[in-house]
Amino acid sequence: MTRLSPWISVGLVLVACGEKKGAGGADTTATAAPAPAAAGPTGGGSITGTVKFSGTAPANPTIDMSEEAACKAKHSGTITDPQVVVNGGNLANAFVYVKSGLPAGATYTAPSTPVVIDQNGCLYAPRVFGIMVGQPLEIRNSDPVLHNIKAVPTANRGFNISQPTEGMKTTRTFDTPEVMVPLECNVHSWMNAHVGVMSHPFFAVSGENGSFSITGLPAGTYEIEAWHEKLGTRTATVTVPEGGAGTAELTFGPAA
Amino acid sequence: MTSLATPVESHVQAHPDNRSFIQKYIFSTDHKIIGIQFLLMSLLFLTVGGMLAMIIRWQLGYPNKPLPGGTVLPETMAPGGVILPEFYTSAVTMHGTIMVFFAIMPLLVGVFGNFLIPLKIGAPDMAFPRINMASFWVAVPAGILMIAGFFVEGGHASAGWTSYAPLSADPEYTGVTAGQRIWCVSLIVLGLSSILGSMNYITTVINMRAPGMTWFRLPLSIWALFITSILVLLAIPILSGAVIMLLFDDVLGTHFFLPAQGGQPLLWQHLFWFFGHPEVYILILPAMGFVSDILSNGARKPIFGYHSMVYALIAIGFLGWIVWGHHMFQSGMNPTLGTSFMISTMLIAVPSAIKVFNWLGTLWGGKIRFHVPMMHALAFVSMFVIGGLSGVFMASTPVDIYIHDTYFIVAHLHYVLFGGSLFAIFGAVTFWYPKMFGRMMNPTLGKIHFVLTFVFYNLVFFPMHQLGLQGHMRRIYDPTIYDFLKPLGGLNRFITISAFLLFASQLLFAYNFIVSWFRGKKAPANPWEDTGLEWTTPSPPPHGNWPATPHVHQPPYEFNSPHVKESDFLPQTQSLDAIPGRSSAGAAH
Amino acid sequence: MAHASHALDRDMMLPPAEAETGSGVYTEKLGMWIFLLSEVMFFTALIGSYLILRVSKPDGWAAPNQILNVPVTAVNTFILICSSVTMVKAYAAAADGNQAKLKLWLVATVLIGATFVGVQVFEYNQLIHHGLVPGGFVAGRELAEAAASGAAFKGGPALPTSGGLYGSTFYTMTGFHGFHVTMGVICMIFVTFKAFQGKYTATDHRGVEVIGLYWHFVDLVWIILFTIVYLI
Amino acid sequence: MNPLSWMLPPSASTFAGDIDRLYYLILIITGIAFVVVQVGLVWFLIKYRDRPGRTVHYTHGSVKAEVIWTAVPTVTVVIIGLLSGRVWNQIKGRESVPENALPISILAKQFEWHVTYPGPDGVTGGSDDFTIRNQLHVPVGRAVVMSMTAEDVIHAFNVPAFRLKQDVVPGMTIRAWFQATEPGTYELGCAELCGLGHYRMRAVVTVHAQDEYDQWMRTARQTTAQR
Repeated sequence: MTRLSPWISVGLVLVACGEKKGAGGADTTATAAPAPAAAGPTGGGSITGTVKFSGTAPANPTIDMSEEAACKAKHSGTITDPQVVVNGGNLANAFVYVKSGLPAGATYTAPSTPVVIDQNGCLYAPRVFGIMVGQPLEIRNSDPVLHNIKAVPTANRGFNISQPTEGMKTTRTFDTPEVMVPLECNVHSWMNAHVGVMSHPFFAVSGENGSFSITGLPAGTYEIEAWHEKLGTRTATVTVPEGGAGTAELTFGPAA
Repeated sequence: MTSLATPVESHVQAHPDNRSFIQKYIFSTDHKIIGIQFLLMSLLFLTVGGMLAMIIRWQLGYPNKPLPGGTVLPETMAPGGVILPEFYTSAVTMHGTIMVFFAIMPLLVGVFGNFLIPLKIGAPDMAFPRINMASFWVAVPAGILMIAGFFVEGGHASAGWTSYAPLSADPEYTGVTAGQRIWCVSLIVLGLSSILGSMNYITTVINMRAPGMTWFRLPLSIWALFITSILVLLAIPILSGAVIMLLFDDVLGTHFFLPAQGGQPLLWQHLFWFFGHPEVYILILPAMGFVSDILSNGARKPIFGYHSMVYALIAIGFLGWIVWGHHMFQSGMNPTLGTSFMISTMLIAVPSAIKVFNWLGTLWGGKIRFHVPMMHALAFVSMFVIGGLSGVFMASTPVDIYIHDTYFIVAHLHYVLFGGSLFAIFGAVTFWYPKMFGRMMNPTLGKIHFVLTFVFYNLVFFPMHQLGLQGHMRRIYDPTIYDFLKPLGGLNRFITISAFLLFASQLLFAYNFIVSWFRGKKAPANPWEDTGLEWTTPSPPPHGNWPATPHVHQPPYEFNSPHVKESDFLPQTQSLDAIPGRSSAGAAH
Repeated sequence: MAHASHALDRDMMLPPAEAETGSGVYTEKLGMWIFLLSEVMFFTALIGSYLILRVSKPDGWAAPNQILNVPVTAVNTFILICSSVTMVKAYAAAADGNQAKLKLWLVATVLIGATFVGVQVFEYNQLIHHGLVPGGFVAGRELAEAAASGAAFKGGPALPTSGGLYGSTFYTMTGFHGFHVTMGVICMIFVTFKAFQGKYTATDHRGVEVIGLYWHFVDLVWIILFTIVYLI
Repeated sequence: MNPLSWMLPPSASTFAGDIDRLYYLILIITGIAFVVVQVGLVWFLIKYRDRPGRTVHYTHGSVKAEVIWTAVPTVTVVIIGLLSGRVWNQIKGRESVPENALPISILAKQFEWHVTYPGPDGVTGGSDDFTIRNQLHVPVGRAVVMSMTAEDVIHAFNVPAFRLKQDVVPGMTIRAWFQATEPGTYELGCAELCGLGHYRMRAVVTVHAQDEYDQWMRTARQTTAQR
């Protein structure tokens, strides 16, 4: 963990500098879907696209971190909660996944490489991400303060674990597909993250520039859905040729 | 009561013993074996509870430092040896639960209720030997369950030993699902064991006293156990009912203590403390009884004010039912109720004071022998005074506002439960050890153990008063979070070091206990030159206790009676008429 | 001082060993009385909680007959009282040494007790069908719909919007009473077997008297429960 | 601060005087009892130890002594009880809240304090209220009455410097009041085990001079309105 944290800190400082610049922590680009580990059908096809936001983005709430000096020191200026991150009309932190269209009965094996969520500067990084059923979720604490991470799923079994010291790691898994499982910290109520639990590896999260890419798909016509924590969902239908790329553009408006 | 010139031949009680090993030592109906079984089980739990205390102390003294040897604990408790907050709250919960329900309570009631009642009242066994056996074998699965809870997913119950709802009633609040349910089931099962046991004790004391053993010839230990059994009988079902409702809230989705549909969190507290305050006296009354027996023996004098001692016991047993609200002064209960509970609580100090002064009166003008049980009994008196006096602070509602839920309370309750009950237990175990096992414990080791325990005990718990006065809250994982507690770090570390030394000192007791069992000096029938009935039969007593029903002629504490010159004690079975040239006049009290 | 030469010859309903005068009743009977005190406290906890919850939230309860079928339970109450009568008859027969009647009345008590439990199971079934479970009204079932509509229901006022406390207290109290009756029936079957073996005589019929005490206690609890749960 | 002191730490509310006085009174009374009993015990142990030639004073008790040591503790605790009852009613009595107390509402949840201040209308419950997390700001010298409730489990509002502690229970709204006497910052902690983060349930109480408080209130209203 310690190897990563300087970079994450840098990322956080960047975020803090410009309110609309960063998407929080290590969420640099779209989280790459894990390489499919056999079983269900895969292919050379892909879906790429952009998640857009039309209209004026709502202001993100500020966070008063004065009580956590150690966290506050990792930021500068006014700290905001990056709920809606829009860069030039492109929306970051939307979870995009194949909702339907995969062959019936296809099953995919989860990779054993863990997905990492870090608690750094009293924010979650990444803030939105996907994981496969059975894939380990490694929870890290890079802050010298207590965080507890509480999953409040509806279909899965919840957990509520604490990490009182810096550098702690804990691993958990989910056993049922669920979009999305909210993660929260009871000590710092501003801390929120969301994880999409998938039975297949075809999902992505839009990056800073709103782009996403889902690879390894067999040819076919798919319904994809983009989920955003504040703005709801958008769906699109995409046809993917064998070995080619389908494209999609999903546009959110201001929250109703 | 008639005085009998010679011991009367009555029907034979002790029969030839041709039981198999299992009948004799495992599924035994003999009250003495059941008492020893309870003793071994609760000493085991005392050790577990003590280890949990070490975990708690380590975290408070050295927050977030790896526990020495803590790496053996699983990752869900202490990754890398660093104790997790959820494991800390679990440890706090289980330290309380195990010490109260599985160590102190069975040590006082299960062990000595079983062992002493028939032996001291002159009965061959309990009224219901098979129910007695059942009460032990029901407690065993309860204990196994309680230990098993540590190893289930989500960890053990972590809502405190008081299990305040809603924290305990909905797994969402703690993340503990199975552990809390196991806690509930285990306590319900243990409650059944306690009810069976106390029903047995009460029936035995009422119906099975030997001829001549009138109510006011009962030793105070038996009076105390009798009153305690009544408290157990009436209080435990309240706990069972409350815990069942708590379990239903969690498992069946009922709403007793969950406010969403009109349930009341405070209802749990009322039920729990309606049970809980009598429970507090369950944990101290027998200790008072044993100490009275031992003090009188050590001082070689009759107990001072026997009758007022009995009435004080009864008064405490009665008043114990109307003071439960003093645990709830700051709970949001109607403040007017607070005032009435304060008055009743203040009044309960009176019988306690009577007992203390009577113990001092017993020592006054005596000829004090400092044997190991006596040392523990004296420590009990001294420590109980501190625990009792510190209770006055929290009985005063305004002062309680400040010290409620602080370490002052922790200090107070440990002065009563460790300084009080546990010293009495050490005293009672050493006092009746020869009768239980037929061998003496090593007195030198016993004295070293006593001194170390007494010193380290006070070094651990006395400074806790100061912690509390500075506002140190209970059950907090890391006090350094608060600026006003930061200056207390040194004191916390001092307490932690003392606590580890206190724990280490107990190894001496364990060693003495185990080794004496096999290697100890053979015990005579009456090693302490005591007057009680149990000392008139061999150590250990045979199945059936006496060849013939003993007849009682004397009050319980006739030491240095002017009616005998040959020795300084007059056994309860001794008729003055049997001594040439003596009359019974004057001895009857 | 009474000397018993042989344990089997003496009246077992006297104290078992030579002793100081105790309660004046034989040990098993005394033990049962003491045990029943404990039971009183158990039901005090349940009933007391019910009363506290009900008094502090008066709108959380349905009127009699809205949810619970009082006529059926009234009949069931009568059935249980009858079993107390047959129990008394069995005891009288035992004291008279009338073996035939003892067996008859014991069997009758077992059957009537079992009937009571059966009717209670039937009642639970009906209630669950209508939508009352320990957690309250089951969404989508009759009672939940009626409560949600806010309209007058079955000749009474509107049902409480949440049936949580109602279901909680009803099932817990009647359930534990039913559990006690069931335990009583099981013990009664055991006693009946012993009666058929001729173990109870005019001089020693402790088992019959002791189980009778328990049985009357359970009856008494039911009369209290019937009053406070069904009638008010 | 000497950690081994029997003195109470510095106080900052009007309750402290009465509570501290009672505490010291009880400390003196119990201190005397403590010394008398412990010294008596040790003295007896030395004086009446088993040694050759000692004869035992055989007695079963003394009614006179019993009466004395029943009466003295009874009178003492009744006096303490009466004194306490008066102070208790002034602090926690339902009628004790001063008329002009400043209303604030507090929501406790795992593991935070949400403090809601009244808007310009001066009462809580309106739409102009604003809420700040883990910060309680009050003016000095004015009574503050808090309506407290909890979202999930039982918590306890505990400001040692104010000598005030009050459980906060879900499903109940409990009122408690205090009047700060010294400007400064103090710590508010949870005193009732509320879960794994119990020890972290900490907030800062700032007692301002009245004009400073008004200034703070204006700023806070503006910044929270912007959110």
